[in-house]
Amino acid sequence: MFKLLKTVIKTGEATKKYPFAPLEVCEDFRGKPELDAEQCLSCGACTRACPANALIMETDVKTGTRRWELSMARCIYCGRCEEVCPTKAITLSQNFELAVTRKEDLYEEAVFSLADCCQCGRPFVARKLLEYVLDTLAQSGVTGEQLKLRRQQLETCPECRRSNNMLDSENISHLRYLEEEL
Amino acid sequence: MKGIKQLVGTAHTQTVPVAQAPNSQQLKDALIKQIRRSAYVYRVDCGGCNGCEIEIFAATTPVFDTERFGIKVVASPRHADILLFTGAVTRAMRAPALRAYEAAPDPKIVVSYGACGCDGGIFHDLYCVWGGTDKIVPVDVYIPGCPPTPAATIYGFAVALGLLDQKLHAKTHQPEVQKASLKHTGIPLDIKVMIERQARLLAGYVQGQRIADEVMDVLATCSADNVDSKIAAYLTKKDDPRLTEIVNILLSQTMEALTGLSGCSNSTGEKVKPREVTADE
Amino acid sequence: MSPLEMPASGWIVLAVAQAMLMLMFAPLASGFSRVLRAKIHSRKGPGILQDYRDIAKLLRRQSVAPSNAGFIFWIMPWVLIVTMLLIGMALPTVTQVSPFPISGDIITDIYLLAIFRFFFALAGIDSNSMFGGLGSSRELTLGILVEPILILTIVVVALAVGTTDLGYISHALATTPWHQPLTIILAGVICAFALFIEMGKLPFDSAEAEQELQEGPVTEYSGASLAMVKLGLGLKQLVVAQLFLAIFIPWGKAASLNADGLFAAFVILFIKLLVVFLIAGIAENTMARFRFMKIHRAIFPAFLVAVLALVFLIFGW
Amino acid sequence: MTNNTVELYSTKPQQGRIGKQYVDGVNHFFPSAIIDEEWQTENQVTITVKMTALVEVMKWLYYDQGGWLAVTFGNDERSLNGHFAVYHSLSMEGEVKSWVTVKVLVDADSQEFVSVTPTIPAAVWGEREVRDMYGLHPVGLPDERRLVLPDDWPEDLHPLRKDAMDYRQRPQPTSETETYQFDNQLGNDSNRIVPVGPLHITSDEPGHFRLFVDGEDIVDADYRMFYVHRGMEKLAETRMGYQEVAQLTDRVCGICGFTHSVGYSNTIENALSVDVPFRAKMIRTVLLEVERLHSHLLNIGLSSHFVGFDSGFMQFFRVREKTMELAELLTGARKTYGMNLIGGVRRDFLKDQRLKGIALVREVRKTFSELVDVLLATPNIESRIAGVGILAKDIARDFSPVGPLIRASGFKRDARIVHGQSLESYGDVPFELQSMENGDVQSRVMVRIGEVFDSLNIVEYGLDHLPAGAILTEGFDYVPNKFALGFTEAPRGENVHWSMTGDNQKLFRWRCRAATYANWPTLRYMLRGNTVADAPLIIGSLDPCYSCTDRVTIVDTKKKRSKTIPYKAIEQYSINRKHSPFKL
Repeated sequence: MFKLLKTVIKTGEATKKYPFAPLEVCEDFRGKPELDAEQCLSCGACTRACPANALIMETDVKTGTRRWELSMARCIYCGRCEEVCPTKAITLSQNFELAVTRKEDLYEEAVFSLADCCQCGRPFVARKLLEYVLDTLAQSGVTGEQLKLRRQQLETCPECRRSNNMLDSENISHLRYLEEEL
Repeated sequence: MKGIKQLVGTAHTQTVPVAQAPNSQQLKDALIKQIRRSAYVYRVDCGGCNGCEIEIFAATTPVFDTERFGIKVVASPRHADILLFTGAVTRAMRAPALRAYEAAPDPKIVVSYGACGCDGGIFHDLYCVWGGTDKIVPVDVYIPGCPPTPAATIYGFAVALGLLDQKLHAKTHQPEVQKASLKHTGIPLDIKVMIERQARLLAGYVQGQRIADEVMDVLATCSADNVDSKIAAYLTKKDDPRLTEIVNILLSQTMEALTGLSGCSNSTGEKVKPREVTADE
Repeated sequence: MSPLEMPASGWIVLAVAQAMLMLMFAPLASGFSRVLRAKIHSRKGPGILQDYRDIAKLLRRQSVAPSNAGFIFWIMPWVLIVTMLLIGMALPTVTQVSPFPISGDIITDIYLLAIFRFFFALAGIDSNSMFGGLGSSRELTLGILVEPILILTIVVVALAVGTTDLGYISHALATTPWHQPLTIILAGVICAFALFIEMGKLPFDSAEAEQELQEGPVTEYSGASLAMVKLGLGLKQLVVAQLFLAIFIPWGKAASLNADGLFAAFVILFIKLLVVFLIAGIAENTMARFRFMKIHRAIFPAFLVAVLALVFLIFGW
Repeated sequence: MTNNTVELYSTKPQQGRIGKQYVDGVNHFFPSAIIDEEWQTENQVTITVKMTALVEVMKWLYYDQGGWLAVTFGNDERSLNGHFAVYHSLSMEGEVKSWVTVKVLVDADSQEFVSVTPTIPAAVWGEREVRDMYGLHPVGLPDERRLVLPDDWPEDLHPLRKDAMDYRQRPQPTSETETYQFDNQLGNDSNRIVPVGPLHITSDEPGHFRLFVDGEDIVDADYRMFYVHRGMEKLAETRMGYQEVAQLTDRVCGICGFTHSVGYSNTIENALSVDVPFRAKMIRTVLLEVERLHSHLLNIGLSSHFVGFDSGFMQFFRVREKTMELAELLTGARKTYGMNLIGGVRRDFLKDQRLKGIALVREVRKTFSELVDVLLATPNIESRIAGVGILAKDIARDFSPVGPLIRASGFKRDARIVHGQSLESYGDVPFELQSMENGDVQSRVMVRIGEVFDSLNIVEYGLDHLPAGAILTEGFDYVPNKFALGFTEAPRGENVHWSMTGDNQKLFRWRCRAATYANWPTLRYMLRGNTVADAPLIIGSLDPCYSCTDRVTIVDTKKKRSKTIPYKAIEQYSINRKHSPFKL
């Protein structure tokens, strides 16, 4: 028992000051996920990767918006979203002081507008996603006419594209077989 | 059946939270004033993975010591002022949890602890789980985390007792700029992608990304002749053998990709037992 | 004055006053134990006033009782406090003679302690848990083991001095030179040991319902009655400690009823108590609990020594 | 027969076929018993045997060849081969260390299979669970009680059948009250029943036990588990992809979650023979030991708490916090490290982590050794833990328990040593197997103390000798219906996982057997003949991780017959763990 007392006296008081003084957490602590809405493309990679379904994304064609929502309540702070995000728009911060009295305060959302199809005018893809793809193309060296063409293709919704291909007659040579005969 | 609502036929059900007395809020406010400096907490474990339990523990032990605020974990709901619910409320734990809730004297503060308690966490929609504390009892304070650290726990108690105000508030982002900026435009796209990918394989998604960014920042400022010197400068500044190794691999592969000819190919999946880098302290 | 006639009003006032003071300071004592405990845990721990806060809060909380609780359950907290107050009034704590000799007889006090234990055990049975019987039996067993030692040692002293009145014993030991020092010292040591067990400190058991420990019957109580029980337990520690001090460390007490004498005595008493609780606290926090089956092995030797004291007394050493 | 006789007939073990002689042995002694033989890795083989030969084959492998039953589980393979299947995985620890999984096909119509429990008691929980989850009937199983599913679950609904139900379906409860029958094997009705209850303030999780006592002595004990069955195995094969499950397994248990996620990752890596980089292996090894550190410190602390030495408890927790700091430094979280991906790990250790980490380890080693001296020098400790809760060798042999529990009973079982070559980097780190002979609580505590020092050394060594290269392998394909075992030595003993890949980028089946699941069944034998006062200490000495018990299990905190009021169990618990509840 004297050994114990010795240790006790040597140790003194082990208690941390927190909350009266801020608490040091390590550099890469996995705390509250912070969204950088400017960088987010609403591509949905995070919503697919999230093991707990804490991240959801829903597209509203009427208002032409796409809504991204994070539920801090359900989040398990694993950082998979950060790992899969192509633009590093979401990162886990050092903030751990998340307790709330109203559950609503645990939700964080972001609204992104959709781009309309250049033909039928129906919204079909997140504008930022579209722009990002085009910028990437530009950076990878696609320029001028090519880029314009690509933009036009990308701004067409799948339905329209399909119908285009159906009616795309100039690529079809009706007389090909005849010519082969001759 | 009490507390159970049918969804489709007899096959699918969900729970109905216990109703609260109309004046309960005033009573609770009064209670909070009484228990500011002396709060008895009773843990109700509704099916936690016990990560939460262990952290609650850690919060009561020397390093965090909740007792200095007069917060004491008691072993009987009869003594409780605060009920601390952990776990996603499994099917078998629902009834006992409700019994504990009713055993505690009114008014009482209910705290929902951890991702599972707050909203069922990763288990939210399983067949043997009701999905969170507030599915069975009215909750006053939510402490998210998986598990919440002892510090987060203390903060949560402080919020529950009205000693600190909550920092988190519902937030809606409305990005004006409908254009995400590209990073490292100075680097050819395929090289950039290659570097980022390799960096992740070498050092993981956090440090790897950081290293990739730093390296590319350096590269962006380089011309063909002074690359080596600048990189060397960067590495000496950092003075980390592991970092040096990673950066060298990245560079050699960059050279490979640029020139086509294979530099010192220190490919990632090598099966020869590699030498050991020892931390030089 | 003979113990049987009603003492003067001044003494009555003093007796009531000191009992009330003990009641007031009981939470301070238990609070002190908690602080000490925390320090030995290397924790910051609660303030020394924490038990006041706890009790104040509990008094305002709703009191719920188990459905099957009888009247014993309800009167137990009162019995705890009243018995202890009676002893408290009798103890010559700050004066050389007992201010309230009617309950100042040693035999009476030992029986008051027994009543305390009896009701506590009874309440345990009344709570009709499966453990009630088991626990009570253990409690009473411990009583059987400890009380003889207590009685023996105190009787030895009583014989040595020639009276069973606390006041006179204490007065005699304080003023007259000891005729049988060895006997009295021996008795004192053993009495201290027995009273330490009575205080219910580890390793024989723990008095406080500290966060990890739960007193059986206390678990049943809630709100105000829980506060009373806590108070009662704290009070008992204080009283038992002073019982020892009054008999064996009787020095530094006021000879008559004058203010400054009383004050000085009060200060000295306070220091004595501090020391006692310090020792008790260190003891209880630095060892593991005795295995109940083996507890008699720890206690029986003490009994033998007590007998030895009696022998010494007879030989007049 | 002895192991030597194996040599007589066994062909020379082929290259990359460790444990071939076991298969040959079966072929030799039970001709034409084996229908099919399939090698997953060089030391993992699965043999499909005829139902009629099952018991004999198992008996031979288990008792004659030094096999230990690691896990028993079912699988609904009707979509693959028209049958259900029951697997018994054995860890062969004879002179050749390997894994042999014995598989029997169960007819889809009769749905009956032969129970091996009468011969090998260790299989009891596994077979009871197969009964619950697949509705297969184990013929000859002595204990027909429900194990995993809650009492109010419909009789005829078997969650893990592929055609049973949606994983989200929550059927109507069938009863309001708990209906589990506790059984008293040795005593009679005159014994008082003592629910040792759960919700104890310092035990990481509640547990529910029924002690049948005579006076102060425990005649027999029974327990109800799986109050926290949530259906993770179903979840893993429905909502989640492979990588998500790695995060799920982190939450099998809050204390030793990382070992589970390593175990799971290994199953897939073994099944698809993915090459995990050496550095990743070493990082996993280090973290496994970090986890062992905090878990053992917790348990040693608890043991001192259970004997009333709270100062010791608090002091050990003080040290434990350092190990939590270490975990945070290395993984970014104090618990649920979330470090595993299939093919490697998610974070690297740079110079900063290594230096700080090593410093922390040295600090912990110093303080811990001081505290051990304190603990052993504390009055009464010895008398409280020595000779208490003895686990007899024969019981241990029959029930295949794992971890410090069995090492304290004189068996040299430790996956890190026995199967060390195929377990992360354990082949390369310096440490020895801790074991004691007495099998009492004291031995368990001493074994844990020894292992804490080992872990400290391993962590320091690992941080100091991290191999170069990558930490993650990518770009492999998920081939359908490949399966393999994965195993780790968790603080409580060996965790065994088994998974089979599916054809939809999801698991077809994932089975997780946590250490405590293997240890529980021996508890009743350890409790018998001790006093109620020691029950919590004994239960604690098993280091029960209730949530480990079948991935997610908590034992009902306040479960008892309906007439008792909710918090009774707690009160009774506290009363009985104290010597005199009424003492002042």
